[in-house]
Amino acid sequence: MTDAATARARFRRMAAMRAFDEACLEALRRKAIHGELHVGLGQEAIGAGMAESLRPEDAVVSTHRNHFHGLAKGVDRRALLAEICEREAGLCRGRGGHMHPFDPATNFSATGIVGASIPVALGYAHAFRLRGEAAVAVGVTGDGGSHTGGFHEALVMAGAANLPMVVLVENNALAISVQFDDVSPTETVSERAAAYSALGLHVDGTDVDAVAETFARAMDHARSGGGPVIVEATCHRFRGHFEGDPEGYRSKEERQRVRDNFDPLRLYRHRLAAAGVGEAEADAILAEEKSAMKALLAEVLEMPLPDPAGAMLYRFVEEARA
Amino acid sequence: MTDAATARARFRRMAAMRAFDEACLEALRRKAIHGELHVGLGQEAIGAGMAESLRPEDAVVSTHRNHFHGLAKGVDRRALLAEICEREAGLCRGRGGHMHPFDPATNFSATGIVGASIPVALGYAHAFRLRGEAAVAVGVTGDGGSHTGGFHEALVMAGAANLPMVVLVENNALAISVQFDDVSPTETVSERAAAYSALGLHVDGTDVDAVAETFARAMDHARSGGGPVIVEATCHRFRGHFEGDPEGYRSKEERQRVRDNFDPLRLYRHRLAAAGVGEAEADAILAEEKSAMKALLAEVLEMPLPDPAGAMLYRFVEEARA
Amino acid sequence: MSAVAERANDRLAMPLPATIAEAIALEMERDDTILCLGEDIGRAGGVFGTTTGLQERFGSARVVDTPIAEMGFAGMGVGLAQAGMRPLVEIMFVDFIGVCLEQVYNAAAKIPYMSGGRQRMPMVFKTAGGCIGSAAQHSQCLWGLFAHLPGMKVVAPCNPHDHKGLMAAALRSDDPVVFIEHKALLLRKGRDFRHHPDVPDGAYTLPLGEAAVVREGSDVTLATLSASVEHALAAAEELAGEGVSVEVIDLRSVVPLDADTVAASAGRTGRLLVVDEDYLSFGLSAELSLRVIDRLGLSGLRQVERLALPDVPIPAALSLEKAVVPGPELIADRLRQMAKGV
Amino acid sequence: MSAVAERANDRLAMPLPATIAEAIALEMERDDTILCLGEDIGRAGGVFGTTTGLQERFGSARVVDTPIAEMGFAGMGVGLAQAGMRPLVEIMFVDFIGVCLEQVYNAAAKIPYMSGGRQRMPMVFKTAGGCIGSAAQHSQCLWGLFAHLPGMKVVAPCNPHDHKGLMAAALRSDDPVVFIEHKALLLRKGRDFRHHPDVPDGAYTLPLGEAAVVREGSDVTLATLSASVEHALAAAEELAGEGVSVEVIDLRSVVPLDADTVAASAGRTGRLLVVDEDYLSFGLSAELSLRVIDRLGLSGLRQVERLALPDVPIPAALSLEKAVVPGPELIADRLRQMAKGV
Ligand SMILES: Cc1ncc(C[n+]2csc(CCOP(=O)(O)OP(=O)(O)O)c2C)c(N)n1
Ligand SMILES: Cc1ncc(C[n+]2csc(CCOP(=O)(O)OP(=O)(O)O)c2C)c(N)n1
Ligand SMILES: [Mg+2]
Ligand SMILES: [Mg+2]
Repeated sequence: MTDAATARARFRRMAAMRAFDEACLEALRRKAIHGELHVGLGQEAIGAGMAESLRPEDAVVSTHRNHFHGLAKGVDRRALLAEICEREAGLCRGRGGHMHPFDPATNFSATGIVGASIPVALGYAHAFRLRGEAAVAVGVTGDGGSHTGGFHEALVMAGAANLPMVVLVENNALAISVQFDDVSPTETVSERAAAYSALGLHVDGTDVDAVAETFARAMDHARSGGGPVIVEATCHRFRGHFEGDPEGYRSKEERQRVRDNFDPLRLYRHRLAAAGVGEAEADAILAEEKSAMKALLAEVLEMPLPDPAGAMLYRFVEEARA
Repeated sequence: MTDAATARARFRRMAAMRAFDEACLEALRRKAIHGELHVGLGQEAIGAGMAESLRPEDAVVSTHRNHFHGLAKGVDRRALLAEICEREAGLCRGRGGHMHPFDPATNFSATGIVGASIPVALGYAHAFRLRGEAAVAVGVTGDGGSHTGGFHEALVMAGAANLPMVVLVENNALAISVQFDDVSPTETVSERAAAYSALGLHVDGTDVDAVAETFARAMDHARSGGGPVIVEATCHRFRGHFEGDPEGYRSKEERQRVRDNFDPLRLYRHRLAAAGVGEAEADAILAEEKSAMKALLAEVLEMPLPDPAGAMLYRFVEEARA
Repeated sequence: MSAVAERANDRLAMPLPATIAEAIALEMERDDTILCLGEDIGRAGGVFGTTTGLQERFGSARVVDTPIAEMGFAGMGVGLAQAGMRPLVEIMFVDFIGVCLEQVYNAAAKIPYMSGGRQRMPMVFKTAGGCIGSAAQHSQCLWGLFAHLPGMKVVAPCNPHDHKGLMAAALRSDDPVVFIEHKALLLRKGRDFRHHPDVPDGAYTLPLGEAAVVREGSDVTLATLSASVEHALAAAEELAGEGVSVEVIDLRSVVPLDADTVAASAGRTGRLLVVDEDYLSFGLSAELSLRVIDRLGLSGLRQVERLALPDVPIPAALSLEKAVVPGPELIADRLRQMAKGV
Repeated sequence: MSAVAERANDRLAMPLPATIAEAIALEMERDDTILCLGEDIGRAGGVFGTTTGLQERFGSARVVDTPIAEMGFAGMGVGLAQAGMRPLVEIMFVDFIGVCLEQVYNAAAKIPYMSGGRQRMPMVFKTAGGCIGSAAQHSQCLWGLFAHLPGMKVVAPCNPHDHKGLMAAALRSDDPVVFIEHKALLLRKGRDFRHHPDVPDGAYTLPLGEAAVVREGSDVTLATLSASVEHALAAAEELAGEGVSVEVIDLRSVVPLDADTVAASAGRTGRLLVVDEDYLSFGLSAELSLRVIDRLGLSGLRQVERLALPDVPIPAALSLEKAVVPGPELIADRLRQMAKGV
C-alpha cells in the first residue's frame, strides 16, 4: 500500500499538472495562444507517475502533448507557461511555443512530428552510454506514434545495441479520430517489444501508483544495462485532440463516460483515503495548485510578447550570440 | 521427394537465373552498363523457388537486386536485359536501367531505395482486396531493408487490415558491409512477424525445394485470406555488394568458403540425382541456359542506345503520348 | 428568394472544405478507381472537413483511415497507381512530408520517366500548407520544395471555384499532382472570398498550369498564389486608394508555372513583385522572376522584387509571425515602396 | 626526390576520400565529442572510403555502423547534439534524404531557432551527390532542396584542399551543416584535380560561405560548384583557345551563398552563366542569378544564363545522361553561344 506521504505527493503532482493545463485553456480563452493547443487532461497519472523515477541527468523527448512530461522532468513551469503563451521570457523566447519546448538544462525537448521523438531519445541514450553515464533516455509517444517508421528504426537500434532507452507509449486509444483498435495489428503496443528484444510492460495509465511502479521498473531495467523498454500506459483523453476539435468521431456521451469513469485524480481518492489522506486535504491540494497556477498565469500574461524586430534572430549561432 | 520433372524445372530456373546475371557481368565488362550493378549470384534458389507459386495476376515489388525476381515474375528477359544494357528497346526504353525496371504487364517493379518496396507492395495488396481479386502482392527486401521504417509501416497496415501481402526477406546476412547480427535486435527477421500479427516463416534460401514449398505456403496463406506473411530466406551473396565493391569487409577466403559451401545449384545436384536426373543432364541444362543467354546478350548489344534527342521524353503523360 | 439566388446563397454559406469534398465525391462517382488514403479522412471527414461524407458514401475501402505511417501509405498509393487505381493520398499537413518524401519524389514523380512512359502514375498528394499559428513545424507551404523535384505538378488554388475545378483536374490527370490547400482558406466560407466564391454545381475541370489575372492594373504586376492572393487583393485595393494601380495574378500552380501570363503583364507595367508565403530563397520567387526576365530581357523591366517568408522557421509568437509571414500590410508596404521607385 | 617533394607527391597520389577521412580524424582527435554515424562507415570505412581507418582508431562507439534506418540515426544525431555531442551523420547518397528529411529540416535545422537560441545543433550531415551513372534514384545533387529550407548551411566543395578545410569548419560549426561530396570527385586522386590538389598536413579550416575565383577572365563570369568546377575549368580552357576569356567562380557553399563575389565579377564581365548539376528550376541557378541582378541592377548586366539539369529524372542510358547532365561540352557550347550574343 502507498504511504500517506507518497500518496499526497502523487496526488499533488497530478493536481499541479491538471491545474497547469487548465491554465493553458484559460490562456487560450484569453487569446494568449494563437496556434493549436493539445492538453493532456485525463492523462495526469502518467506524467505524475514518471516524475518520481526521472533523475536530473536523464532525458525526456516528448510529443505535441508534452506539458506533463516537461513538468515531470523538472522544467520550470513559469518558463514553460510563458513559452506556451508566446512570451519573450518563455523557455524559448516565444519562438517555439507549445509544441516545441527545448530545455537543455533539464534534458527536455519535444517535437510536433508524430514518432520523431523516439530517434532523438536514442541519441541521448547513445551519448549516455558513450560517456559512461548512468542516465536513461525516455522517448514519449502516443499510440499513434507507435505505427511510425521512426519508432521502429529507433527501437531496432536500441535493441541491437542494448541502449538505456525507455519508450513510453501513452495509449489513449485515439490518434486524433483514428481508433487504435482499427489500425493496430496487435492488441497492445507493448507486446511488440519482442521484435526489438526489448522488455515490454503494460500498465493502467489512469492509476498513478501503478504507473510510478512500472515506470520505475522500466527505468531501473534500462539504467542497469538491461536494454530498452517499451512501457505502454493506457489512458483516456478528456478533451478533443486539440482545442477546437469538433470531435465528430465520438459522441458527447462517450466523452462524458470517459470523464466519469477514468479520471485519474478522482480514481485516486480511494487510495488517498486508504492512506489516511482525507477528502478535505485532497480538496485543499487541488485548490492550492489551482490558485498557484492562476497566479502564475496572471503573471505570465503581464509579460511582454517578443519584439518583432528580433524575428530573424537565433537561426544561426552568430544570431544567438548577438 | 521432388519428382524428376519438378527437379529438372527448378534446376533449369536456377540455371537460367545464373546465366542471366553472368550475362550482366559480361555486359558490364563490355561497358554496356555504366552505372552500379548488383547481381544475385548465390541467391538463385530464392528466385527460382518463388517462381512456381507466382501467378500472372500477382505482383512483385523488388529491390536494387531485382533480376531474379523479375524473371520469376515472368518479365521478358530480352526486354529486361536490354534495359539493363541501357537500350531503347529495353523494358523502360533505357530510362530506368538495372535498378528501376517497371513492367505493368506482369505487375513487376522495383526501387533502388532500400525498404521502399514494401509500401508499394501494400498498395497492390489493397487494390487486389478492393477489386475482389484473389491475387497476392509480394514485397521483396534484403535483411538490411527489414530495419527500415517503411518495412514497419507497411506491415502495420497489412497486419491490421489482414491484406494479401507476402514480404520476402532475402537474408544474405549482409547489408553492403554491415552484418545482420551486428545491427538486428533479433536473431531472425521472421520472428518479428508477431509484432504485425503476421505469419513468420523461415527457410534455407539455398535450397530451392524448401523455398518453393515455403513460399507456396506463404502465398496460399495470403491468398486465402490469412493475412500477411514474412518469409525469411537465408542465403549468401557470392559477389561484392555491387560490381567493383572492394569487399574490404570480408576476406577472399570467406567469400570462397561461401561459394564452396552454399552454391544452390551445386547443392541441388544430389536432389537431382535422387530424382533420377543425372550429372550429364544437369550439365546440359547449365550449358543450354548459358548459351541461350550468350546469344541473347549478343543480340541486345546490337540494339541501339536511346537517341539523346529524346532525353526529355516521358516525364509527363503528354510526352509519353508524343 | 428565387431558387437560383437561394442556391447561390447556399454556396456562399458553404465552407471551402465542403466544396473540396464535393469535388472529390463527383470524381469518385465518375470513376471507381479513385480512392482516398490518409489520417482522419474517413470517420472524421478530415481535420478540416475536406473529405466529409466520403467514407459514408464510398465505404472504408475507398476512403481509408490510415495509421500515422506516411511512408507506408504514400508508398501504398504508388502501388495502387501501379495496380491501375487512382489514389488520392492525404498528407495532413505539408510539413510532415519529411517522413515520406521518398515515395513522392523518388517513386511517384520519377516512375513515369524511369519506366520510359510505360508506367503511368495517376496520383494526387493532397495536403494543407500555410500559417494559421502553430509555429515552425506546422505552418510551412513548401511548394518550392516539390517544384524543385521534377516529375510532379504542384497546384495551390486560392478560391472555391478553383479548388473544385483544379481538384477534379488533378484527379483526372495521369501525372502525379501535389495539391496544396491553405489552412487559412480552409477555415473560410464561400462568402469570405474576394475572388470567385461562386461555384458551379456539376463537375468541371480547370487546366493545370494557367494563371489568372484576378485584378487588372497598370502600375505594378503582383504575382502570387494560394492565400496570398487574398492578401494581395486587399493590398491592391488599399493602394488603389493611394493612386497606385496593381495588377494581381493568381498563378494557381507552381508546376507548370505560367510565366507567360506574368511576363505579358509585367511587360506592360514594367514592375514585378512576386509574393510567396513559402521561403524566400531557392524557391518560387526567384524562379518566376528570372523566367519573366528571360522573356522580357534585362531591359524589359524597371523593377523586380520579391516578398516572401525571409528564410526563417515560423515563430510561435504572433508578434513575430506577423513580422515574417507576408500579409496585407507587408504587401501594401512593399507596393508603396515600389511605386515610389523608378 | 626531396622530402617535401615526396610529401607533395604522396598528396597527389592520395584519393580524395583519404583526405576527407584525414580531416575528420584530425577533428575527432581535437574534440572527443565528435562521433560519426552511418551505414558502412566503420568496418568498411565508407563506400567511397571517406571514413577509412576511423573506426579502428576511435572505436565502434564513436564510429557507428548503423542499420539502414536513416530516420532513426538522423534523429539519433539530433539527440546526440542535444546531449552535448557533435555528431557527423552520413546519409550515404543524398538521394536517400527522402526517408529522413524530417529530422534534418524540421528538427536539426529548426531547433536552434525554435529554442530561441538556447539549444545549439552542432551537426554535420555528410552525404554524396552527383552523377556517375546509376540513374534517377542515385545521381541527384539536391543542394537546392536543402537550401530552400532555412536553418542549415549547405556546403559542396570541389577540390581536396577545400574538402579538408570545409569539413573541419563544418565539424567545428555550432550550426547544422549539410556537406555534399560529389561521387565523381570521390573517385579521384589529388593529381586528377585541376585546381588546388595541394593539401596542407595539419588541421585548418576555411570560412563557410566564401566563394573563390578559381580562374580569372574578362568576358563571361561562370559561377558553379562541386564537380562542375572541374568541367567549367575545362570548358574555360577550351574557350580561351577561341579567344573568349571566362572567369570561373567556385561558390563552395550554397548557404551561405556568396553572391557578392559573383556580382563583383559579373559587374566587370557583364555576362553571367550559372552552371548547376542540380535541377534547373526552383534552385540555385535562379536564386544566384537574381541575387546578382539585385546587386547590379537590371541594367548592370548584358546576359544572365543558366545551365543545369533540365528538370528531368536522370536517365540510365549514357547517351541520355550526357544530353542532360552539364559536362564540359555542354558548358563550352553555352559559353560560345553567350560570347556570340550582345
Ligand atoms: C508525421 C506526422 N503525421 C501526422 C501528424 C498530425 N498529428 C498530430 S498529433 C496526431 C495524432 C497523434 O496520436 P497519438 O500518437 O496517439 O498521440 P495523442 O494525440 O493521442 O496524444 C496526428 C495524426 C503529425 N504531427 N506528424
Ligand atoms: C534508404 C536507403 N539507404 C541506403 C541505401 C544504400 N544501399 C543500397 S543497397 C544497401 C544494402 C542493402 O542490404 P539488404 O537490404 O540486405 O540487401 P542486399 O544488398 O543484401 O541484397 C544499401 C545500404 C539505399 N539504397 N537506400
Ligand atoms: Mg493517442
Ligand atoms: Mg542483405
